[in-house]
Amino acid sequence: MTTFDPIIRLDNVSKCYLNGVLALQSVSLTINPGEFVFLVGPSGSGKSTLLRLLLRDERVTTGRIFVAGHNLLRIQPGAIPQFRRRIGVVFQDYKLLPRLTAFENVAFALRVHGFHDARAIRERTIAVLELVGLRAQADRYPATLSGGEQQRVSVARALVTGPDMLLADEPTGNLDPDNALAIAELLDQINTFGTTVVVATHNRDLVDKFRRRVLQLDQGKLVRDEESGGYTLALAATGDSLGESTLPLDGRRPLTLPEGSR
Amino acid sequence: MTTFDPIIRLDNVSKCYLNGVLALQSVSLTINPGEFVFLVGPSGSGKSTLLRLLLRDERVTTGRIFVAGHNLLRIQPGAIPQFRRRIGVVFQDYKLLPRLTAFENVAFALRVHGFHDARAIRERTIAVLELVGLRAQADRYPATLSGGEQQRVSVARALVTGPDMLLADEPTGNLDPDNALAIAELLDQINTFGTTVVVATHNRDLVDKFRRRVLQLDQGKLVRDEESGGYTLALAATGDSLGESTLPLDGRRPLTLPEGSR
Amino acid sequence: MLRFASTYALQTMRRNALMTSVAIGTTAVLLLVLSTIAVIVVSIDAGVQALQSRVNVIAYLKDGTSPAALSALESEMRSRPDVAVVTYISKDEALKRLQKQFASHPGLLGAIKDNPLPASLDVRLVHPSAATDVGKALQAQPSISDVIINEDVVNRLVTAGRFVRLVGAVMVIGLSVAVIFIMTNVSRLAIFTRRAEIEVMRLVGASEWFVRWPFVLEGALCGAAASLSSFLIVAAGYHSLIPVLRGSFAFLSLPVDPLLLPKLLLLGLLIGVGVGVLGSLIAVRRFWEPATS
Amino acid sequence: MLRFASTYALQTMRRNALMTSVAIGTTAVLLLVLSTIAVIVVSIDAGVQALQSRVNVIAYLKDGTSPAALSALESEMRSRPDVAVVTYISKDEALKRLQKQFASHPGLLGAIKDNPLPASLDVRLVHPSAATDVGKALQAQPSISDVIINEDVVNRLVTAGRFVRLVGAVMVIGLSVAVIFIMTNVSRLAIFTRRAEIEVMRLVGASEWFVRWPFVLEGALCGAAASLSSFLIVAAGYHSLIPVLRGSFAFLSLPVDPLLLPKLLLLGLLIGVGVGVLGSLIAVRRFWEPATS
Ligand SMILES: Nc1ncnc2c1ncn2[C@@H]1O[C@H](COP(=O)(O)OP(=O)(O)OP(=O)(O)O)[C@@H](O)[C@H]1O
Ligand SMILES: Nc1ncnc2c1ncn2[C@@H]1O[C@H](COP(=O)(O)OP(=O)(O)OP(=O)(O)O)[C@@H](O)[C@H]1O
Ligand SMILES: [Mg+2]
Ligand SMILES: [Mg+2]
Repeated sequence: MTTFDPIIRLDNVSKCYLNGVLALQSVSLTINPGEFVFLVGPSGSGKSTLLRLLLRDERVTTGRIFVAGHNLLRIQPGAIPQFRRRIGVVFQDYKLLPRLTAFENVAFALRVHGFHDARAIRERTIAVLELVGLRAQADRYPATLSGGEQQRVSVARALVTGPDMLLADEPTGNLDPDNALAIAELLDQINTFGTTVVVATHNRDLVDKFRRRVLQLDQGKLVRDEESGGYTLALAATGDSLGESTLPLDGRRPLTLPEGSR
Repeated sequence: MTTFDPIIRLDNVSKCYLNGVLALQSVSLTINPGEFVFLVGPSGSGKSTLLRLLLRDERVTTGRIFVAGHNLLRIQPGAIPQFRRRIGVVFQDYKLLPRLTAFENVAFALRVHGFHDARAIRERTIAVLELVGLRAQADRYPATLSGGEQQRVSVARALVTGPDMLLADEPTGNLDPDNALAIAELLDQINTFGTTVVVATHNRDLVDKFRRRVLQLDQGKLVRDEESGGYTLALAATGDSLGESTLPLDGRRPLTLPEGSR
Repeated sequence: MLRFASTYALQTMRRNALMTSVAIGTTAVLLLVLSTIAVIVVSIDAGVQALQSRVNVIAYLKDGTSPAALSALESEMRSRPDVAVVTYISKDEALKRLQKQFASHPGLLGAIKDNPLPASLDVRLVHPSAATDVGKALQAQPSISDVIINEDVVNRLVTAGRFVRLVGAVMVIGLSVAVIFIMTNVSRLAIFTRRAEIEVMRLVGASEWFVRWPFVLEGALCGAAASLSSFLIVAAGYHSLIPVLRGSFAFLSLPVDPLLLPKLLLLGLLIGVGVGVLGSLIAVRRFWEPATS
Repeated sequence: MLRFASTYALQTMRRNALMTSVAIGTTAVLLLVLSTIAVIVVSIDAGVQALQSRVNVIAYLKDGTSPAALSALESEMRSRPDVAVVTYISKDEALKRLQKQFASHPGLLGAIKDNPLPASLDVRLVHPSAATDVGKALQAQPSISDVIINEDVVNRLVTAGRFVRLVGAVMVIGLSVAVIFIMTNVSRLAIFTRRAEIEVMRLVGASEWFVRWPFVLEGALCGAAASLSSFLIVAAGYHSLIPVLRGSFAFLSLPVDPLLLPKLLLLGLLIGVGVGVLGSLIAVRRFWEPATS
């Protein structure tokens, strides 16, 4: 991989899940090294699917996909772990190891990367936990952390190895505005150090505040690719520019449930 | 329970988890039947803990707690299921049954409530799934739904039984603004039909838009109880009124990770 | 509620095929081992019993016992519960037998004249342990001159019988305990993997039995499936192997208890379904209300 | 990497005490059953072998065989590999034995004069199946008049020996298969409950072996713990029970293989650790890259 090539390139990518759901349709895009991209779109529009494809967690159904110099259709199974180690990921459902403490979960990523020196691991892990405000919770198991705390552990794990590329799926969904902003600033800061960052998010405030490149998906199609964009298209700032809402409630249908007989 | 008594009353409630974390400290509050309450506060401030106490999922450590006419310190274990059936809950981590489809998950709540008639169950379930925009996903398993879709199944399950009281823990965390608004309007609508609603949320837009009663927690203490409040205290509209951020990043400390030796 | 429980149980069994197959497979194999060993032990025990029934007491009659006294004695012996068969051996018969025994040394018995051998009663016993009693009873008869009990054989057979019984019982009981222990563990493990499910149900307001029923039904269904399939294998093996074994090892004279297979089926169902149901009950209880109890 | 793997394995074993105890308990009980039955089978087999070594061939010597010819014959027999012991029984000795046998009928042998009984060689065999061979060899000797083989006893013992061997082997092999099947299933189930964990590891970029090592170590540790504890129980039971059994069932003359216990330990470790390791390997492989394979 030369640094001038795009770090991510999708050519006409479609993804059809086993159950027949067409989650992505003919998506083409390129992302250059060092970019910071927001991925937006309504619930179920395919954001997580796109991130899963980038991590080679799922395979594309048709089309071509290149990430960090690898053709992900051709990559050898044995090369996948090595490939994934270059990517830090914040999962929408956190994916923490339940039998490891917050500290151990973060340190785990370093172990996977081949770090051995216990003191170095400890220092680095603690430093990153401190960055996400969880120094005090280091020795707690995920089950005893609040939703937002678990989310921040997941962020810490993604950051700790200093990856080339960071994929974050809704990393602030369970965070209050202040914490969300702090996490976003952390991602921004990491981006200024050269890491490519792709953030799938519903957080309108963040997208509008940071004004970075915005990719918008709708029902699996890429409907917008805007430099320095806001959460919604600049022309029409109101909600309905996003296309019709997926909920029928917008018509203010009165809530009348059929009465079930006991 | 007479309808004029508060449906929720906490007297000096503290909650200390087994690992010694003091999640709530001397919280006293009353909520009357038919109220709509937003519960806000930074990550880890005790919102989920409070909701868990209301559901008698956890027990208070000190203080007294009355919900829907029950003294939750004295309630017989055998009476708890009956008590819980009066409450609809949207969990922060959804808590869907993995081996049941979306439809079956929602119908499950009706079964638990003693509904037998398959046709009535079917109609009611489909109607509620339609309300949350998941009619098309009815026969899919949770693992094949997007984050936001799972969250809406959880909402549908909480609504379907027409509970006296609805507890929703971050019900819009994984939803885009439009869907989030639609869900909030659904909760609002249910509230107008008489259900008491308590929503723990980080969604500033929703709180500010609906202007209902706001309870604010900070580090386990109830720091605000305001009628028609906004997400932040009216006096100081900027972020820092929430107390200092839990993240040290606010000082813009440069991101320098100690280098681990491989 | 039961209808829903059965629907739910069948659904989760189908949707969680791995766990279902592991549970049924493990249980079936355990029951298979248990019933095979039970069949072997029962057969060996039956063989030893058959050998034991050949133990006899020989009573020599005084020369000149009247036929009336003889038949009175015979019928008295036959009426005893511990006596199986009574055979009269006349003096001629006794000599013939002795001659046959020494057929290879014709010179030895050539010298015998006047047949010195007494007539005798050959009394077969139901169980060798009765030998002393029967011997005493015979000795007390006026027409009996002498009683021979082959103490050595009797003792050996009694001991061997006791040994086989003991080892067999230890094996079957020990194995049953082991089988139940393992089945309970497997069902604990299976339900442990579903504690989150139980937790969700209880949070949604399901009563304890609402949660339990599907698990109990699943336990019962898996147990029944396992015991039936292990029974079919044992029955097939029994029917195809026993004739072969009886052919090759004819002298062991393996007898058949016609109720053996039905008994096995019952035992298997009892253990399979019983442990399936109880295991589920206990395991669900264990995860019920974890926060409070 | 191994250091981390062992730390991780020990940690998760401790933090997941239920699963660890179920895995160790199940394996230990299975190995306990297996080794107990193996010990029983081996002991019974040894008992039958001991009985078999008492099988003998009697060769009657022609009257007037010279002592030189006799001792040549004796030493020839002794040098055969299938012969265990050779005993000479003189004419006087033979008569004494016969008299003793008929002690209860003094009249019977009183008539005998001139001792018609021949001298004989009592040849004990290593294994009853050699009876025909040895018999033929003796028959071919000029000084032998007659050879007696107790065909019935020989056949019964050979058949019984074969039967015990067959049933024993079937039991031990069948049981080993069952034990391995169940252990594999339990480890599949245990790892199945942790597939989410494996999935997370692979998504974070762990290589296949990085994920496998902790599971393999866990399997090995559980297997070792289980086989050691089951061995200790068997060894204790063996040492406390065998003297009692040998006391009560002396005639069975249960012999002891001094290497029996070490062999058992080895077998247990082999199965316990082997299946633990292999089961983990296979089960992890099964959940590796589920999306692609
Ligand atoms: N594993 C799967 N199998 C089948 N269909 C799936 C799977 N995962 C997602 N889907 C479907 O694919 C579509 C896109 O899902 P995806 O998770 O990518 O949405 P998303 O944009 O991340 O939504 P959200 O904002 O709610 O997380 C949805 O309709 C979803 O139901
Ligand atoms: N089961 C538990 N055992 C021990 N401590 C816990 C447990 N659950 C939560 N905590 C701790 O209690 C405090 C309050 O947690 P809680 O989940 O109530 O926060 P929250 O307000 O819901 O946060 P969030 O917005 O991040 O979900 C946190 O410090 C958390 O780490
Ligand atoms: Mg998503
Ligand atoms: Mg919470």
